[in-house]
Amino acid sequence: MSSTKESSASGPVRMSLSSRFENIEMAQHLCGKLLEGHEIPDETRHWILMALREVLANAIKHGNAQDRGKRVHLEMDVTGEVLKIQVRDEGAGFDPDKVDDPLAPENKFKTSGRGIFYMKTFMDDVRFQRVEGGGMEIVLTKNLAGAKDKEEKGS
Amino acid sequence: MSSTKESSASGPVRMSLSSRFENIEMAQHLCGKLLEGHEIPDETRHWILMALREVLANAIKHGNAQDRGKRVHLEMDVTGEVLKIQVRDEGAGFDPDKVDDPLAPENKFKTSGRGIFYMKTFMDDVRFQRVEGGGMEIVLTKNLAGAKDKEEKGS
Amino acid sequence: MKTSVRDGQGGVQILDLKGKITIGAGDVQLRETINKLVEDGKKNILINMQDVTTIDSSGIGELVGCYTSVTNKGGKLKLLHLPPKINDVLTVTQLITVFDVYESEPEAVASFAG
Amino acid sequence: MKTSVRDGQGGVQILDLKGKITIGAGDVQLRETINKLVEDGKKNILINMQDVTTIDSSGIGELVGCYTSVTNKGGKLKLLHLPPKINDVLTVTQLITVFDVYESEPEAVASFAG
Ligand SMILES: Nc1ncnc2c1ncn2[C@@H]1O[C@H](COP(=O)(O)OP(=O)(O)O)[C@@H](O)[C@H]1O
Ligand SMILES: Nc1ncnc2c1ncn2[C@@H]1O[C@H](COP(=O)(O)OP(=O)(O)O)[C@@H](O)[C@H]1O
Repeated sequence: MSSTKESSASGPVRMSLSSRFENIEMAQHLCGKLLEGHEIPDETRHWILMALREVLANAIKHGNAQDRGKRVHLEMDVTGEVLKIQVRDEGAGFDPDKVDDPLAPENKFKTSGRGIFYMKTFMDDVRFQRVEGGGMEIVLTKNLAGAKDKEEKGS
Repeated sequence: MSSTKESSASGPVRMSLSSRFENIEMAQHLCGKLLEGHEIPDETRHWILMALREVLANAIKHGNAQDRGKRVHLEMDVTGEVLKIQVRDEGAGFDPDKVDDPLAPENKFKTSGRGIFYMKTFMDDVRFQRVEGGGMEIVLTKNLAGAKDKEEKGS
Repeated sequence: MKTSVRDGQGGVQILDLKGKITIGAGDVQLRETINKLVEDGKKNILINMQDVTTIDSSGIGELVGCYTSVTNKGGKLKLLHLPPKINDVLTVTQLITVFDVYESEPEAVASFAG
Repeated sequence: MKTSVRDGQGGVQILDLKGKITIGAGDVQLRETINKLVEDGKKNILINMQDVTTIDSSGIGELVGCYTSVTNKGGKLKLLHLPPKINDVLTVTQLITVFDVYESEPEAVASFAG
């Protein structure tokens, strides 16, 4: 277990983007910058950025239906070594319990349906919530200290 | 004069930051990312990022008085080769006409008072406006095509 | 993403991919390239993944879709030089066993003859 | 920012600066370093700017403040190896003529004796 417990110097960073897939990279960039102060393995950083890509892609595609007038709202923060990524779209929302399991044999060869699964695999926790006035808010968390430990034990 | 007139693919990017000087770099980073698609000279990019640093430093220092609970709101966009940077703080606002001229002999050796001058030097236009409910909004613009032309002519 | 197709021995089509296979940037392009090969009657396709820098769930979905359309036409789609992280991404969704993956191009090309 | 002080010929103190002189990161540190030298009775100070990567209006303000406090004590503060962009920033605010700027360290150090 890690004994370091620094709190992020930056405070929560908020960003909002027009609903275009090209903007995902800008948000990933900012997240990378936010993580810079934290000594985490490259691998961990990579998977966090992939989870971020997936949640933003869903907000743009399914949430905002690629309507460029609608925006995706992102908040990122690290407190006590825990990274929290919060994404809100301006769509109709959805019921996460109704999402198919991509590992089920009948879904294995589908061309979609793996995004949420990847988020859950790469982050510690993924929570879904409908927000007032429509739209979905998804909160992903990851213990960066834990990630460090795991990697150290693994290798 | 440049004939290219592409509009940015990204749409306006909005960001808000806690009032800490360390966060200036994150915003600069994002601005650099936004400018990436535009073929502008490194010099121009450098001066734009310096102007951004100055306007954010003022919002954090003079506007929000380094109160970490107050936030700095930033919007950046490129439309038709014109970069627009909009910064809003949650402070008391100020009267830009009352700001001293740093080139005046009596101010030359002052240890402060050059930020706005630098912004005006490096950007095409800087506008100040008090916002409802207090705080100041500063809009900086820069014609990226013009910057390209100038540099070409200059060298 | 950049794609280019080379002719390998025995009519095997080698598709070199370069860059990102992500939503809105490469995912559809991959499918179109494969569809064109299939329409042209090519049955044996080897995708060289060596220079793929990033993939996301959309890219993975397209890979699976390509696999299905080639297989449905009686052809074979195999993968070459899978970067470790893409290997991981295929593994966690239990897709790694679906694909024949090779580390050597001659070996991969030869395998289609078998 | 990192600072380190070297002894030059004739008691000239050479201050090597490295990194950023920006608000909240290096501006105050610069002033404190100079103040300490002045308190220690050092009169001739040469600031080597070669490795300064970024400066902003706060950093410029501190440079001016350092100039004033050294001069007020009857000392001299000069600059060495000014990067082009910092030169520009000093020029537009008409401060470049305030500072003696050198491109050669021996020359700069020797100039204090004059
Ligand atoms: N932000 C969102 N708004 C509305 N529906 C969503 C959102 N995110 C996910 N969904 C729904 O959940 C399903 C599963 O998402 P995901 O696992 O990412 O796979 P995919 O995006 O490939 O369909 C989507 O097909 C969509 O119906
Ligand atoms: N966002 C702001 N809110 C309130 N006052 C401001 C703001 N920005 C600038 N000012 C005022 O304008 C003055 C001049 O600013 P500037 O030219 O940047 O120099 P400096 O920041 O070094 O004082 C400041 O001293 C401050 O009084």
